[in-house]
Amino acid sequence: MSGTAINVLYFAQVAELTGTRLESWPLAEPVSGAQWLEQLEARYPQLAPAQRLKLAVNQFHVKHSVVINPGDEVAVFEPVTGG
Amino acid sequence: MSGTAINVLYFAQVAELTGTRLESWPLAEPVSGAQWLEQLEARYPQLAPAQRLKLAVNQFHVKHSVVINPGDEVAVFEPVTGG
Amino acid sequence: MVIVQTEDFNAAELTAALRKRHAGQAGALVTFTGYVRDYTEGQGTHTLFLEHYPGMCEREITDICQQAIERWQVPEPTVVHRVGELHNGEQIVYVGVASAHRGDAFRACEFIIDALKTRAPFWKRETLASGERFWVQQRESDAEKTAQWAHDTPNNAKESS
Amino acid sequence: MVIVQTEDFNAAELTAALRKRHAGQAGALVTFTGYVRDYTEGQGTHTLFLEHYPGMCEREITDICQQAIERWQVPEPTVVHRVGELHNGEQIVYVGVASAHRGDAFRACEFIIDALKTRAPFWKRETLASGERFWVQQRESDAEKTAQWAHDTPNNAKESS
Repeated sequence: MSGTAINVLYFAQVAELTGTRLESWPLAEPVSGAQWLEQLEARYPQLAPAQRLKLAVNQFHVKHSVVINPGDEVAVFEPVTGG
Repeated sequence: MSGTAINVLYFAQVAELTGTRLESWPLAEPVSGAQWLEQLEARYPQLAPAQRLKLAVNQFHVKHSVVINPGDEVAVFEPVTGG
Repeated sequence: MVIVQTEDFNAAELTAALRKRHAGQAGALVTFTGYVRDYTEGQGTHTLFLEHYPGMCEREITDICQQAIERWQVPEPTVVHRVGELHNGEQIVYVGVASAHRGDAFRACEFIIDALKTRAPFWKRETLASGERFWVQQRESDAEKTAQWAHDTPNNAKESS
Repeated sequence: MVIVQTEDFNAAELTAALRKRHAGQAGALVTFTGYVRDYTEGQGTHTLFLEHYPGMCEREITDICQQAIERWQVPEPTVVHRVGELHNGEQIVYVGVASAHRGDAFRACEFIIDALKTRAPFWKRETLASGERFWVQQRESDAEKTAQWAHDTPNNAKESS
Protein backbone atom coordinates (compact mmCIF):
# COMPACT_ATOMS: atom_id res chain seq x y z
CA MET A 1 0.00 0.00 0.00
CA SER A 2 1.08 3.60 -0.48
CA GLY A 3 -0.28 7.13 -0.41
CA THR A 4 -0.04 10.22 1.70
CA ALA A 5 -2.77 9.32 4.18
CA ILE A 6 -4.15 6.53 6.33
CA ASN A 7 -7.76 5.44 6.70
CA VAL A 8 -8.79 5.58 10.34
CA LEU A 9 -11.73 3.56 11.70
CA TYR A 10 -13.30 4.28 15.08
CA PHE A 11 -15.47 1.76 16.87
CA ALA A 12 -17.95 1.66 19.72
CA GLN A 13 -17.25 4.16 22.51
CA VAL A 14 -14.32 5.66 20.58
CA ALA A 15 -16.62 6.39 17.63
CA GLU A 16 -19.13 8.01 19.98
CA LEU A 17 -16.40 10.24 21.43
CA THR A 18 -14.90 11.29 18.08
CA GLY A 19 -18.33 11.68 16.50
CA THR A 20 -17.14 9.89 13.38
CA ARG A 21 -16.56 6.29 12.34
CA LEU A 22 -14.15 6.73 9.41
CA GLU A 23 -11.81 9.46 8.29
CA SER A 24 -8.82 9.97 6.04
CA TRP A 25 -5.82 11.12 8.08
CA PRO A 26 -2.93 12.81 6.26
CA LEU A 27 0.32 10.89 6.84
CA ALA A 28 3.36 11.38 4.63
CA GLU A 29 5.95 9.49 6.71
CA PRO A 30 5.88 6.29 8.77
CA VAL A 31 5.04 6.85 12.42
CA SER A 32 4.90 4.57 15.47
CA GLY A 33 1.52 3.61 16.91
CA ALA A 34 2.35 5.38 20.19
CA GLN A 35 3.31 8.59 18.38
CA TRP A 36 0.20 8.47 16.27
CA LEU A 37 -1.98 8.02 19.37
CA GLU A 38 -0.45 11.27 20.70
CA GLN A 39 -1.57 13.03 17.52
CA LEU A 40 -5.00 11.43 17.90
CA GLU A 41 -5.32 12.69 21.46
CA ALA A 42 -4.25 16.18 20.37
CA ARG A 43 -7.07 16.17 17.86
CA TYR A 44 -9.65 14.51 20.12
CA PRO A 45 -8.81 15.48 23.74
CA GLN A 46 -11.99 13.66 24.84
CA LEU A 47 -10.16 10.35 24.13
CA ALA A 48 -7.50 11.04 26.77
CA PRO A 49 -5.60 9.07 27.79
CA ALA A 50 -5.38 7.71 24.24
CA GLN A 51 -2.51 5.35 25.12
CA ARG A 52 -5.10 3.10 26.79
CA LEU A 53 -6.70 2.42 23.39
CA LYS A 54 -6.09 -0.64 21.21
CA LEU A 55 -4.93 -0.51 17.60
CA ALA A 56 -5.39 -2.75 14.60
CA VAL A 57 -3.43 -2.12 11.42
CA ASN A 58 -4.77 -3.61 8.20
CA GLN A 59 -7.19 -5.70 10.30
CA PHE A 60 -4.57 -7.27 12.60
CA HIS A 61 -4.18 -6.50 16.29
CA VAL A 62 -0.87 -4.67 16.84
CA LYS A 63 1.16 -3.32 19.73
CA HIS A 64 1.77 0.42 20.03
CA SER A 65 5.32 -0.18 18.87
CA VAL A 66 3.98 -0.96 15.38
CA VAL A 67 5.02 1.24 12.47
CA ILE A 68 2.07 2.82 10.70
CA ASN A 69 2.72 3.53 7.03
CA PRO A 70 0.91 5.78 4.60
CA GLY A 71 -1.87 3.77 2.98
CA ASP A 72 -2.58 1.66 6.08
CA GLU A 73 -6.04 1.00 7.52
CA VAL A 74 -5.83 1.87 11.21
CA ALA A 75 -8.60 0.96 13.66
CA VAL A 76 -8.87 2.42 17.17
CA PHE A 77 -10.99 0.84 19.89
CA GLU A 78 -11.37 -0.17 23.50
CA PRO A 79 -10.82 -3.82 24.54
CA VAL A 80 -13.25 -6.09 22.72
CA THR A 81 -16.32 -7.55 24.48
CA GLY A 82 -17.88 -10.09 22.13
CA GLY A 83 -18.93 -13.68 22.79
CA MET B 1 -32.50 -56.48 54.51
CA SER B 2 -32.40 -60.05 55.74
CA GLY B 3 -32.88 -63.59 54.50
CA THR B 4 -30.83 -66.68 53.83
CA ALA B 5 -29.87 -65.83 50.27
CA ILE B 6 -28.64 -63.03 48.01
CA ASN B 7 -30.00 -62.03 44.62
CA VAL B 8 -27.21 -62.15 42.06
CA LEU B 9 -27.40 -60.18 38.80
CA TYR B 10 -25.08 -60.89 35.87
CA PHE B 11 -24.53 -58.38 33.11
CA ALA B 12 -23.12 -58.28 29.60
CA GLN B 13 -20.25 -60.74 28.99
CA VAL B 14 -20.60 -62.19 32.49
CA ALA B 15 -24.26 -63.00 31.79
CA GLU B 16 -23.27 -64.66 28.52
CA LEU B 17 -20.69 -66.79 30.32
CA THR B 18 -22.96 -67.86 33.18
CA GLY B 19 -25.93 -68.36 30.86
CA THR B 20 -28.21 -66.57 33.31
CA ARG B 21 -28.96 -62.99 34.26
CA LEU B 22 -30.46 -63.42 37.73
CA GLU B 23 -30.31 -66.12 40.36
CA SER B 24 -30.96 -66.57 44.03
CA TRP B 25 -27.73 -67.64 45.79
CA PRO B 26 -28.00 -69.28 49.23
CA LEU B 27 -26.06 -67.27 51.82
CA ALA B 28 -26.63 -67.75 55.56
CA GLU B 29 -23.64 -65.78 56.87
CA PRO B 30 -21.91 -62.55 55.84
CA VAL B 31 -19.00 -63.06 53.42
CA SER B 32 -16.43 -60.73 51.88
CA GLY B 33 -16.69 -59.84 48.21
CA ALA B 34 -13.37 -61.53 47.47
CA GLN B 35 -14.47 -64.74 49.20
CA TRP B 36 -17.77 -64.74 47.39
CA LEU B 37 -16.02 -64.28 44.03
CA GLU B 38 -14.06 -67.47 44.81
CA GLN B 39 -17.36 -69.29 45.29
CA LEU B 40 -18.61 -67.77 42.07
CA GLU B 41 -15.57 -69.00 40.16
CA ALA B 42 -15.98 -72.48 41.65
CA ARG B 43 -19.51 -72.56 40.30
CA TYR B 44 -18.69 -70.93 36.96
CA PRO B 45 -15.08 -71.83 36.08
CA GLN B 46 -15.60 -70.07 32.74
CA LEU B 47 -15.46 -66.74 34.64
CA ALA B 48 -11.87 -67.36 35.81
CA PRO B 49 -10.13 -65.31 37.01
CA ALA B 50 -13.23 -64.00 38.79
CA GLN B 51 -11.19 -61.57 40.92
CA ARG B 52 -10.94 -59.34 37.83
CA LEU B 53 -14.70 -58.75 37.96
CA LYS B 54 -16.43 -55.71 39.46
CA LEU B 55 -19.11 -55.87 42.12
CA ALA B 56 -22.05 -53.69 43.04
CA VAL B 57 -23.99 -54.33 46.26
CA ASN B 58 -27.51 -52.91 46.50
CA GLN B 59 -26.76 -50.85 43.36
CA PHE B 60 -23.57 -49.18 44.62
CA HIS B 61 -20.08 -49.89 43.30
CA VAL B 62 -18.05 -51.64 46.01
CA LYS B 63 -14.51 -52.89 46.55
CA HIS B 64 -13.87 -56.60 46.98
CA SER B 65 -13.29 -55.93 50.66
CA VAL B 66 -17.05 -55.23 51.04
CA VAL B 67 -19.10 -57.45 53.34
CA ILE B 68 -21.99 -59.13 51.54
CA ASN B 69 -24.95 -59.88 53.79
CA PRO B 70 -27.90 -62.21 53.32
CA GLY B 71 -30.66 -60.29 51.53
CA ASP B 72 -28.27 -58.15 49.48
CA GLU B 73 -28.58 -57.56 45.74
CA VAL B 74 -25.17 -58.37 44.27
CA ALA B 75 -24.26 -57.48 40.67
CA VAL B 76 -21.23 -58.90 38.85
CA PHE B 77 -19.80 -57.32 35.71
CA GLU B 78 -16.77 -56.26 33.71
CA PRO B 79 -15.69 -52.59 33.68
CA VAL B 80 -18.48 -50.41 32.32
CA THR B 81 -18.33 -49.00 28.78
CA GLY B 82 -21.19 -46.52 28.45
CA GLY B 83 -21.16 -42.97 27.17
CA MET C 1 -32.89 -34.51 34.71
CA VAL C 2 -31.63 -38.03 34.07
CA ILE C 3 -33.26 -40.30 31.48
CA VAL C 4 -32.26 -43.75 30.22
CA GLN C 5 -34.30 -44.75 27.19
CA THR C 6 -34.28 -46.88 24.05
CA GLU C 7 -35.77 -44.12 21.88
CA ASP C 8 -33.63 -41.57 20.08
CA PHE C 9 -33.57 -38.07 21.58
CA ASN C 10 -33.82 -34.57 20.13
CA ALA C 11 -30.79 -32.66 21.39
CA ALA C 12 -32.35 -29.32 20.39
CA GLU C 13 -35.47 -29.99 22.46
CA LEU C 14 -33.39 -31.12 25.42
CA THR C 15 -31.33 -27.94 25.20
CA ALA C 16 -34.46 -25.78 24.94
CA ALA C 17 -35.97 -27.49 27.99
CA LEU C 18 -32.74 -27.02 29.93
CA ARG C 19 -32.75 -23.31 29.03
CA LYS C 20 -36.35 -23.02 30.16
CA ARG C 21 -35.58 -24.63 33.53
CA HIS C 22 -32.79 -22.16 34.21
CA ALA C 23 -34.06 -19.09 32.36
CA GLY C 24 -32.26 -15.88 33.15
CA GLN C 25 -29.61 -17.42 35.35
CA ALA C 26 -27.43 -18.89 32.68
CA GLY C 27 -25.58 -17.02 29.93
CA ALA C 28 -23.56 -20.08 28.95
CA LEU C 29 -24.70 -23.49 27.80
CA VAL C 30 -22.37 -26.38 27.00
CA THR C 31 -23.54 -29.65 25.50
CA PHE C 32 -21.81 -32.93 24.80
CA THR C 33 -23.31 -35.42 22.36
CA GLY C 34 -21.80 -38.86 21.81
CA TYR C 35 -22.42 -40.84 18.62
CA VAL C 36 -21.89 -44.41 17.46
CA ARG C 37 -18.77 -44.38 15.34
CA ASP C 38 -16.48 -46.90 13.67
CA TYR C 39 -14.86 -48.26 16.81
CA THR C 40 -12.89 -50.86 14.90
CA GLU C 41 -10.93 -49.05 12.26
CA GLY C 42 -11.52 -50.34 8.77
CA GLN C 43 -14.10 -52.86 9.99
CA GLY C 44 -17.12 -50.59 10.11
CA THR C 45 -19.29 -51.00 13.17
CA HIS C 46 -22.54 -52.53 12.00
CA THR C 47 -24.55 -52.28 15.19
CA LEU C 48 -23.92 -51.47 18.81
CA PHE C 49 -25.98 -53.00 21.57
CA LEU C 50 -26.11 -51.19 24.88
CA GLU C 51 -27.00 -53.18 27.96
CA HIS C 52 -27.57 -51.49 31.33
CA TYR C 53 -28.39 -52.07 34.98
CA PRO C 54 -31.78 -50.39 35.42
CA GLY C 55 -32.10 -48.40 38.62
CA MET C 56 -28.40 -48.34 39.41
CA CYS C 57 -27.75 -46.49 36.13
CA GLU C 58 -30.12 -43.66 36.95
CA ARG C 59 -28.84 -43.50 40.53
CA GLU C 60 -25.18 -43.30 39.49
CA ILE C 61 -25.80 -40.59 36.88
CA THR C 62 -27.95 -38.59 39.32
CA ASP C 63 -25.13 -38.85 41.85
CA ILE C 64 -22.56 -37.70 39.26
CA CYS C 65 -24.75 -34.68 38.44
CA GLN C 66 -25.08 -33.89 42.14
CA GLN C 67 -21.29 -33.93 42.50
CA ALA C 68 -21.03 -31.49 39.58
CA ILE C 69 -23.60 -29.18 41.21
CA GLU C 70 -21.62 -29.18 44.46
CA ARG C 71 -18.28 -28.58 42.75
CA TRP C 72 -19.18 -25.91 40.19
CA GLN C 73 -21.74 -23.12 39.91
CA VAL C 74 -24.19 -25.05 37.76
CA PRO C 75 -27.90 -25.70 38.16
CA GLU C 76 -29.28 -29.20 37.51
CA PRO C 77 -27.81 -30.66 34.29
CA THR C 78 -29.64 -32.83 31.75
CA VAL C 79 -28.32 -36.29 30.90
CA VAL C 80 -29.99 -38.66 28.45
CA HIS C 81 -28.47 -42.05 27.63
CA ARG C 82 -29.82 -44.56 25.17
CA VAL C 83 -29.81 -48.33 25.54
CA GLY C 84 -30.64 -51.21 23.20
CA GLU C 85 -29.62 -51.58 19.56
CA LEU C 86 -27.98 -48.56 17.92
CA HIS C 87 -26.57 -48.10 14.45
CA ASN C 88 -23.61 -46.27 12.99
CA GLY C 89 -23.92 -42.50 13.37
CA GLU C 90 -26.79 -42.63 15.86
CA GLN C 91 -26.77 -40.57 19.04
CA ILE C 92 -25.87 -42.42 22.24
CA VAL C 93 -25.66 -39.82 24.97
CA TYR C 94 -26.44 -36.15 25.64
CA VAL C 95 -25.09 -34.04 28.49
CA GLY C 96 -26.30 -30.43 28.79
CA VAL C 97 -25.02 -27.98 31.40
CA ALA C 98 -26.06 -24.34 31.85
CA SER C 99 -24.18 -21.81 33.96
CA ALA C 100 -23.64 -18.14 34.59
CA HIS C 101 -19.92 -18.93 34.13
CA ARG C 102 -18.81 -20.63 30.95
CA GLY C 103 -15.76 -22.22 32.60
CA ASP C 104 -18.03 -23.94 35.10
CA ALA C 105 -20.31 -25.19 32.32
CA PHE C 106 -17.34 -26.68 30.39
CA ARG C 107 -15.82 -28.25 33.49
CA ALA C 108 -19.09 -29.73 34.79
CA CYS C 109 -20.09 -31.10 31.36
CA GLU C 110 -16.75 -32.83 30.83
CA PHE C 111 -16.69 -34.14 34.41
CA ILE C 112 -20.13 -35.69 33.93
CA ILE C 113 -19.30 -37.51 30.68
CA ASP C 114 -15.93 -38.67 32.04
CA ALA C 115 -17.51 -39.98 35.25
CA LEU C 116 -20.40 -41.57 33.36
CA LYS C 117 -17.97 -43.57 31.23
CA THR C 118 -16.34 -45.19 34.26
CA ARG C 119 -19.20 -45.33 36.78
CA ALA C 120 -22.56 -45.70 35.06
CA PRO C 121 -23.37 -49.40 34.54
CA PHE C 122 -23.69 -49.60 30.76
CA TRP C 123 -21.95 -52.16 28.56
CA LYS C 124 -21.47 -51.95 24.78
CA ARG C 125 -21.49 -54.97 22.51
CA GLU C 126 -20.29 -54.40 19.00
CA THR C 127 -21.29 -56.38 15.93
CA LEU C 128 -19.10 -55.95 12.87
CA ALA C 129 -20.24 -56.11 9.27
CA SER C 130 -18.64 -59.59 9.18
CA GLY C 131 -21.06 -60.73 11.90
CA GLU C 132 -18.31 -60.95 14.52
CA ARG C 133 -19.52 -59.87 17.97
CA PHE C 134 -17.60 -58.73 21.00
CA TRP C 135 -17.99 -56.69 24.18
CA VAL C 136 -16.16 -53.38 24.09
CA GLN C 137 -13.34 -53.10 26.63
CA GLN C 138 -13.03 -50.07 28.90
CA ARG C 139 -10.26 -47.79 27.69
CA GLU C 140 -7.46 -47.09 30.13
CA SER C 141 -7.62 -43.43 29.13
CA ASP C 142 -11.19 -43.27 30.46
CA ALA C 143 -10.21 -44.60 33.86
CA GLU C 144 -7.25 -42.18 33.94
CA LYS C 145 -9.47 -39.21 33.12
CA THR C 146 -11.86 -40.01 35.95
CA ALA C 147 -8.95 -40.42 38.37
CA GLN C 148 -7.61 -37.03 37.25
CA TRP C 149 -10.79 -35.22 38.31
CA ALA C 150 -10.21 -36.40 41.87
CA HIS C 151 -6.77 -34.74 41.87
CA ASP C 152 -7.62 -31.53 40.07
CA THR C 153 -7.50 -28.56 42.37
CA PRO C 154 -9.19 -25.26 41.50
CA ASN C 155 -5.82 -24.00 40.24
CA ASN C 156 -4.85 -26.55 37.67
CA ALA C 157 -8.38 -27.39 36.61
CA LYS C 158 -8.98 -23.85 35.36
CA GLU C 159 -12.06 -23.67 37.58
CA SER C 160 -12.13 -19.90 37.75
CA SER C 161 -15.03 -18.34 35.93
CA MET D 1 -17.34 -22.32 9.03
CA VAL D 2 -17.42 -18.78 10.41
CA ILE D 3 -20.52 -16.58 10.11
CA VAL D 4 -21.25 -13.12 11.51
CA GLN D 5 -24.90 -12.20 11.06
CA THR D 6 -27.74 -10.11 12.47
CA GLU D 7 -30.30 -12.95 12.17
CA ASP D 8 -30.87 -15.47 14.92
CA PHE D 9 -29.45 -18.96 14.36
CA ASN D 10 -30.78 -22.47 14.85
CA ALA D 11 -28.23 -24.30 17.00
CA ALA D 12 -29.75 -27.68 16.14
CA GLU D 13 -29.34 -27.07 12.40
CA LEU D 14 -25.78 -25.84 12.89
CA THR D 15 -24.98 -28.98 14.88
CA ALA D 16 -26.59 -31.21 12.24
CA ALA D 17 -24.59 -29.49 9.47
CA LEU D 18 -21.37 -29.85 11.46
CA ARG D 19 -22.10 -33.57 11.92
CA LYS D 20 -22.72 -33.93 8.21
CA ARG D 21 -19.41 -32.26 7.34
CA HIS D 22 -17.50 -34.67 9.56
CA ALA D 23 -19.64 -37.79 9.32
CA GLY D 24 -18.02 -40.95 10.58
CA GLN D 25 -14.89 -39.30 11.93
CA ALA D 26 -16.33 -37.80 15.06
CA GLY D 27 -17.89 -39.68 17.95
CA ALA D 28 -17.92 -36.59 20.17
CA LEU D 29 -19.53 -33.23 19.63
CA VAL D 30 -19.26 -30.31 22.03
CA THR D 31 -21.21 -27.08 21.63
CA PHE D 32 -21.12 -23.77 23.44
CA THR D 33 -24.03 -21.34 23.19
CA GLY D 34 -23.91 -17.87 24.72
CA TYR D 35 -27.08 -15.95 25.59
CA VAL D 36 -27.93 -12.39 26.53
CA ARG D 37 -28.39 -12.36 30.28
CA ASP D 38 -28.91 -9.80 33.04
CA TYR D 39 -25.42 -8.35 33.04
CA THR D 40 -26.28 -5.73 35.61
CA GLU D 41 -27.70 -7.50 38.59
CA GLY D 42 -31.11 -6.26 39.61
CA GLN D 43 -31.25 -3.82 36.71
CA GLY D 44 -32.46 -6.19 34.03
CA THR D 45 -30.71 -5.78 30.69
CA HIS D 46 -33.25 -4.33 28.31
CA THR D 47 -31.33 -4.60 25.08
CA LEU D 48 -27.81 -5.34 24.00
CA PHE D 49 -26.32 -3.81 20.88
CA LEU D 50 -23.38 -5.60 19.29
CA GLU D 51 -21.07 -3.57 17.06
CA HIS D 52 -18.30 -5.24 15.07
CA TYR D 53 -15.43 -4.63 12.66
CA PRO D 54 -16.53 -6.38 9.46
CA GLY D 55 -13.78 -8.33 7.76
CA MET D 56 -11.41 -8.32 10.70
CA CYS D 57 -14.00 -10.18 12.79
CA GLU D 58 -14.30 -13.05 10.34
CA ARG D 59 -10.50 -13.15 9.86
CA GLU D 60 -9.78 -13.27 13.59
CA ILE D 61 -12.33 -16.02 14.26
CA THR D 62 -11.09 -18.05 11.28
CA ASP D 63 -7.55 -17.68 12.63
CA ILE D 64 -8.68 -18.80 16.11
CA CYS D 65 -10.34 -21.90 14.58
CA GLN D 66 -7.17 -22.64 12.61
CA GLN D 67 -5.14 -22.51 15.83
CA ALA D 68 -7.56 -24.97 17.41
CA ILE D 69 -7.23 -27.32 14.42
CA GLU D 70 -3.44 -27.23 14.70
CA ARG D 71 -3.42 -27.76 18.46
CA TRP D 72 -6.04 -30.50 18.87
CA GLN D 73 -7.40 -33.34 16.77
CA VAL D 74 -10.48 -31.51 15.54
CA PRO D 75 -11.81 -30.94 12.04
CA GLU D 76 -13.10 -27.49 11.05
CA PRO D 77 -15.34 -26.05 13.81
CA THR D 78 -18.48 -23.96 13.31
CA VAL D 79 -18.70 -20.47 14.82
CA VAL D 80 -21.70 -18.18 14.41
CA HIS D 81 -21.80 -14.76 16.08
CA ARG D 82 -24.67 -12.32 15.97
CA VAL D 83 -24.42 -8.53 15.74
CA GLY D 84 -26.94 -5.70 16.03
CA GLU D 85 -29.71 -5.37 18.58
CA LEU D 86 -30.36 -8.36 20.84
CA HIS D 87 -32.81 -8.85 23.67
CA ASN D 88 -32.71 -10.60 27.00
CA GLY D 89 -32.46 -14.38 26.62
CA GLU D 90 -31.55 -14.30 22.93
CA GLN D 91 -28.66 -16.33 21.53
CA ILE D 92 -25.44 -14.40 20.85
CA VAL D 93 -22.86 -16.97 19.82
CA TYR D 94 -22.53 -20.64 18.88
CA VAL D 95 -19.34 -22.69 18.82
CA GLY D 96 -19.55 -26.31 17.67
CA VAL D 97 -16.58 -28.70 17.65
CA ALA D 98 -16.58 -32.35 16.57
CA SER D 99 -13.78 -34.78 17.31
CA ALA D 100 -12.89 -38.44 17.56
CA HIS D 101 -11.61 -37.57 21.06
CA ARG D 102 -13.97 -35.88 23.48
CA GLY D 103 -11.17 -34.21 25.43
CA ASP D 104 -10.01 -32.50 22.24
CA ALA D 105 -13.56 -31.35 21.46
CA PHE D 106 -13.95 -29.83 24.95
CA ARG D 107 -10.54 -28.16 24.88
CA ALA D 108 -10.90 -26.74 21.37
CA CYS D 109 -14.43 -25.45 22.00
CA GLU D 110 -13.43 -23.64 25.19
CA PHE D 111 -10.24 -22.29 23.60
CA ILE D 112 -12.28 -20.83 20.73
CA ILE D 113 -14.83 -19.03 22.90
CA ASP D 114 -12.11 -17.78 25.28
CA ALA D 115 -9.99 -16.45 22.39
CA LEU D 116 -13.03 -14.96 20.65
CA LYS D 117 -13.86 -12.94 23.76
CA THR D 118 -10.46 -11.23 23.80
CA ARG D 119 -9.51 -11.14 20.11
CA ALA D 120 -12.58 -10.86 17.90
CA PRO D 121 -13.49 -7.19 17.37
CA PHE D 122 -17.02 -7.05 18.82
CA TRP D 123 -18.24 -4.47 21.32
CA LYS D 124 -21.37 -4.71 23.46
CA ARG D 125 -23.46 -1.72 24.43
CA GLU D 126 -26.05 -2.32 27.10
CA THR D 127 -29.29 -0.41 27.56
CA LEU D 128 -31.00 -0.82 30.92
CA ALA D 129 -34.74 -0.74 31.54
CA SER D 130 -34.17 2.77 32.95
CA GLY D 131 -32.88 3.91 29.54
CA GLU D 132 -29.29 4.22 30.79
CA ARG D 133 -26.75 3.17 28.17
CA PHE D 134 -23.13 2.09 28.53
CA TRP D 135 -20.43 0.11 26.78
CA VAL D 136 -19.61 -3.18 28.47
CA GLN D 137 -16.06 -3.36 29.84
CA GLN D 138 -13.82 -6.33 29.12
CA ARG D 139 -13.59 -8.56 32.17
CA GLU D 140 -10.12 -9.18 33.55
CA SER D 141 -11.00 -12.85 33.93
CA ASP D 142 -11.46 -13.08 30.14
CA ALA D 143 -8.00 -11.68 29.45
CA GLU D 144 -6.52 -14.03 32.07
CA LYS D 145 -8.21 -17.06 30.52
CA THR D 146 -6.81 -16.29 27.09
CA ALA D 147 -3.34 -15.78 28.56
CA GLN D 148 -3.65 -19.15 30.29
CA TRP D 149 -4.12 -21.01 27.00
CA ALA D 150 -0.71 -19.75 25.88
CA HIS D 151 0.90 -21.34 28.94
CA ASP D 152 -1.00 -24.58 29.05
CA THR D 153 1.22 -27.48 28.15
CA PRO D 154 -0.23 -30.83 27.08
CA ASN D 155 0.23 -32.04 30.65
CA ASN D 156 -1.72 -29.55 32.66
CA ALA D 157 -4.28 -28.81 29.96
CA LYS D 158 -5.58 -32.41 30.07
CA GLU D 159 -4.98 -32.62 26.34
CA SER D 160 -4.69 -36.38 26.27
CA SER D 161 -7.52 -38.05 24.47
